[in-house]
Amino acid sequence: MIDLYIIKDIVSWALMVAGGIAVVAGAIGLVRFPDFFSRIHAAGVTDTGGAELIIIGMLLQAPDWIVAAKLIFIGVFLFLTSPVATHAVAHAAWMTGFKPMQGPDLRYDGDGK
Amino acid sequence: MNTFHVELSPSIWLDLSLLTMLVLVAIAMLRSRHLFAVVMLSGIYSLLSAAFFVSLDAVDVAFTEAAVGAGVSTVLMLGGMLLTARREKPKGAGRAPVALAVVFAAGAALVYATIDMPAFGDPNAPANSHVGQAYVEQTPNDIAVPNIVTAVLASYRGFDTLGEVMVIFTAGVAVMLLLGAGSVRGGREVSDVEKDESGAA
Amino acid sequence: MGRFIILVIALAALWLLLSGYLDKPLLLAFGAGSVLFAAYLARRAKIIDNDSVPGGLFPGVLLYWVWLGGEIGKANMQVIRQALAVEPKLSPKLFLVPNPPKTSVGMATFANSITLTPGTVSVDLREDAILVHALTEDLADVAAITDMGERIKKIERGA
Amino acid sequence: MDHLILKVTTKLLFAPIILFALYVQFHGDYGPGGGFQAGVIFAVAFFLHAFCFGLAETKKVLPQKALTIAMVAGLMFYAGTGVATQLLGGNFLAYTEIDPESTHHAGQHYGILLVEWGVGVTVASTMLTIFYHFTGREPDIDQEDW
Amino acid sequence: MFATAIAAVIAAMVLALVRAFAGPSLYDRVLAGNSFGTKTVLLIGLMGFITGRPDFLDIALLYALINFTATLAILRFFSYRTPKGAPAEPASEKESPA
Repeated sequence: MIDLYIIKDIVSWALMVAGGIAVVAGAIGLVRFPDFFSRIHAAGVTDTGGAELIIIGMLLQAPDWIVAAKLIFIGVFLFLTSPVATHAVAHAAWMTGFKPMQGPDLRYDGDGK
Repeated sequence: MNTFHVELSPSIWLDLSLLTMLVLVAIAMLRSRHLFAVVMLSGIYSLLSAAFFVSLDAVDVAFTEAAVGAGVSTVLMLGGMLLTARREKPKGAGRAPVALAVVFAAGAALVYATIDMPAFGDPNAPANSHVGQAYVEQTPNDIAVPNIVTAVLASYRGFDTLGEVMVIFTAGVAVMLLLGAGSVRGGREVSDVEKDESGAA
Repeated sequence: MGRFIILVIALAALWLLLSGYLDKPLLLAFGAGSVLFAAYLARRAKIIDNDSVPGGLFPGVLLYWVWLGGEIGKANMQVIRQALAVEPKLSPKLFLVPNPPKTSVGMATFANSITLTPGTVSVDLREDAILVHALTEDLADVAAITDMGERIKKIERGA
Repeated sequence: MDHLILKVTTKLLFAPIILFALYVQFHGDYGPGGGFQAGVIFAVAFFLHAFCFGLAETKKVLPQKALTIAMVAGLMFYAGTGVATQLLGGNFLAYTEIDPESTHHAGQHYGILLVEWGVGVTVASTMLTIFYHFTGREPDIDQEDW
Repeated sequence: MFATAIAAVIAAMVLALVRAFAGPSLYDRVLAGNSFGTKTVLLIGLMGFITGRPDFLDIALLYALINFTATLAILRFFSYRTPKGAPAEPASEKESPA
């Protein structure tokens, strides 16, 4: 029985570390990437990969089913809303005339329409 | 009175990093002239301070700060901003040496005053040893509600809360009176935007 | 009316999972009242339709989510590699992807799936196509994204 | 295609958010939360509705007249609880009078629940009233514009 | 294990703040703010586990909701009356490619 707990802990550790790496990498991308539209992708890494991995890691450590249920709600809620918020930002920027950089040389030229 | 020392535990580092971020956000808010950015940063500020309240174990306060500070006040400030200009009037960065000196003196006095304050979490501090302790000890006997904050809010200090509700009600009534539900227009849609388009945009 | 009942059952399950107090009659009574009140407001807002109660999508959508999780993992690796690279090789691209799903909830799922997969973001939703922004040429894989749409269409048909 | 994604998501989340608000309202004695927070969350559900469908639609669901009545009713509910305890022979807001025979302070519990309900109703309706008045003065924002 | 994750989340929060301060356009700030909110949700969940009071998850759930609403509110009100075809902030397009 004790083995099961050790396995659970190891899996939790792995998920947390992977999630932590994803969160930090997304944030680094958010700072480093050259234009608004490419930063969206970096933020997406944090919102999906990072958040969900950490939440699953917490889920394995949940002391009872009620905590697990709430964690699942948070996970599903983020899963539903974060793409909507991201899309809303991108759409609003697009509608107000932001043009993304295009091509490997990162120039603002194509209109994409 | 036995002495009480605070160790530099990991949670202290957490608090310190949250507080540092709070100060940074506050400075950024001061320096920005774009009102939308200020509102957004104040939302971030609320989220951060609520996270700080969670780390201080003040769950109910954090709950309120998250709901009211980050949610409703952001929305209401934005709604209010539609009725006015979007940018703060640019003011030259003035130099006021007297004011600066006063601010520094007051700040130094406050910092000096903190030296006498009881340590963080000290059980002998006045806040923890009189009223607070009485509430914690008596709630199970008097009210038998698991959440002591609710017991204090709604029962021990029911009058205060009635006053608070009255304040909120008054705010609502004031907005209704100022913005027209009770006016001669009878709350009909007001469209005075076209006229001051140039002034507002 | 059928949708209303499904919504009430789903909300009741949500209440029980949130509350966790199954042995206090007072709270259960409040729960019953709350569920009915929330469902009544939803009906008053006239939003009980296939979008808010997409019963038809179940259970296919659960399998789809598992598959999507794998895709998200793969795409995450690529974006993280770009973010941590010493010299990121970005080649952003805007392109149109056909939009196979027919119902509005299917289209929304499709657009959200594109956004959820890091490296691609749905920028503009049009009648029959979605404008997508991709981080690199590799990620701008129209065939793979269309395949994702076809999967959602298949789930819709099962409805 | 005016914000289809937002509309679908809001439709999906609307009823659960209201339920969450009521959960916070009624579990104030057991965990964090209470009337103030619940009222605000309730209002947030309608803010979302207004963002996605326009303020005119939201006003159809929850008209200003109903909110005005609710504002007063909530406050009266709170004060009325106090008056009721007076009529039962106690002091203003002395909840023990609601159920004096109870050995486990049921009167206090009921009193707190009643008062919190008054708080929740007042806060929710006031927040929505302020929101309606702030945003209702502008012509509605076109769905294509954001 | 929770402490490790908290450290990572705090580091990411600082980076998101950098982007929120730097801008250059309001959309960058909104994006950073939204991302910051997601990290706060994670932070509060993790803190609940560390202090052994998982009822904090209610707060985390509320945060996720508030963060979503606030983001939509800023977008909805900001785009309003911004002339189409013109960048929201003149300086934003002059940013030099990295």
